[in-house]
Amino acid sequence: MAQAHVSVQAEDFDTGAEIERLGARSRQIGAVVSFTGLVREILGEAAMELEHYPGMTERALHAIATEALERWPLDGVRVIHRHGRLAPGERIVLVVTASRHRQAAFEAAAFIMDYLKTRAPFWKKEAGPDGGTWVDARESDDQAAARWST
Amino acid sequence: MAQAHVSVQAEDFDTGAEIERLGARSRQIGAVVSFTGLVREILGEAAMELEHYPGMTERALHAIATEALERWPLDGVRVIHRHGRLAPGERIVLVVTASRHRQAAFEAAAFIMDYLKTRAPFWKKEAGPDGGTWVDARESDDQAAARWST
Amino acid sequence: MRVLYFAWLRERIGAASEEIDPGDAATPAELIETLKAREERYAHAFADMTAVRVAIDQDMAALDTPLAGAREIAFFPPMTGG
Amino acid sequence: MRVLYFAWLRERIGAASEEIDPGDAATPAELIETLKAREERYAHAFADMTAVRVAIDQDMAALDTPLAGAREIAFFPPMTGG
Repeated sequence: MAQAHVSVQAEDFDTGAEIERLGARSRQIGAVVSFTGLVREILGEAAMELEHYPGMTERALHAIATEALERWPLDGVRVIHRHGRLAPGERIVLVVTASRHRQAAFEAAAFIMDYLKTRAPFWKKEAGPDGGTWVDARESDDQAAARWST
Repeated sequence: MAQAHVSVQAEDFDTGAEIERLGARSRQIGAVVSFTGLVREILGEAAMELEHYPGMTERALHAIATEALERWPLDGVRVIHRHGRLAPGERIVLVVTASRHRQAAFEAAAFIMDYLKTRAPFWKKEAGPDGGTWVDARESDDQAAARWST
Repeated sequence: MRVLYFAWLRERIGAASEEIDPGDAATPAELIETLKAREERYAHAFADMTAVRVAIDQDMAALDTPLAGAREIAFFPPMTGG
Repeated sequence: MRVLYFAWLRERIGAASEEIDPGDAATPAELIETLKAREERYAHAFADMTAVRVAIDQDMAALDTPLAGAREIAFFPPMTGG
């Protein structure tokens, strides 16, 4: 089974380079799917702060990526999640999956994002007056994650 | 409705730049999904030749991308398909979708790839002795496309 | 009427495109019958009709779609892009 | 036992982590009751238990998971990453 490669970092990442690196792992790879999450502008240009649980974050992301490798015939998985202060338009998260089958690559990337939303210990706080507002978890994310449990 | 941007070209493309460009279109975009198709190594290092129907190819890709824009709440769609001689490991096709909702971005990209496989006039010929072999269409591609028709 | 051939249909017929007078042919299927009767290479190329797809004026069509007014007709095997 | 708090639980309690003797508490729920009885800020932070999640030694756990042998316990609201 291929290995998952997971990073939790404050720095930005190079989407194109990550996609190229994963695709170059094997000449049997025909499909590379990527998901890039961006900070949406909710209220003006205010930045947000992404808090996480160092140690557990890496464990949780690795567990999710490994579950994807067990469920689908993948040749590689790459997950990068940023933390700290992020402005609207900035990249937050990258998931890349590589496979010989395009449907496996698509499904695995969607699965990782759905699980990551509800199982990776990150909390978003939107900057604002009164010290900002913690973003509420969304029920739609729970529902999205539930569709993968059989 | 956002506009689809479609290219058919012999030249390679810059995956990272295309993803970044589409994501920067609106500050409401939270999700950018990309699919990159690579030439798999089937029999040794032999290249393949991708023939297409100039004129109809652009029309067909544009129709598929426009259908995706009608079906999902997207902020942008980019499709690039190469033709001509391609060696194993080279990029063939890129589909990028941007949306405020990750599931819309995922589904639209998968839809475009499924339709493209059965509706865009491209034909692959694998190089080899006796002038090479035309790749057979796969029933699984017809089935993948059929799941989107309601 | 301009007729185009792609992939192995092009190779078997030995031409990428040609001008053809459709005569009485009212559909792609009838045009194919006319061509097959004309020369052996067409009979060879169109031997397995389950593997033949057709586009009229660059839109996918069926073998029994009326040709009326068509300027360009293309024959090709199932697509294998992506 | 090391206890960690994140997001608005951290803010309401006024600490990111502390060493706590769990005493007789055998589960996260019992530990929370002990803390709430001790000081008002804990009662405030843990007022709505439907919004509290728990991890034991960096694995997700339930409020009634046995604490036996745990070295690190963390309380936080539902996750909002991605």
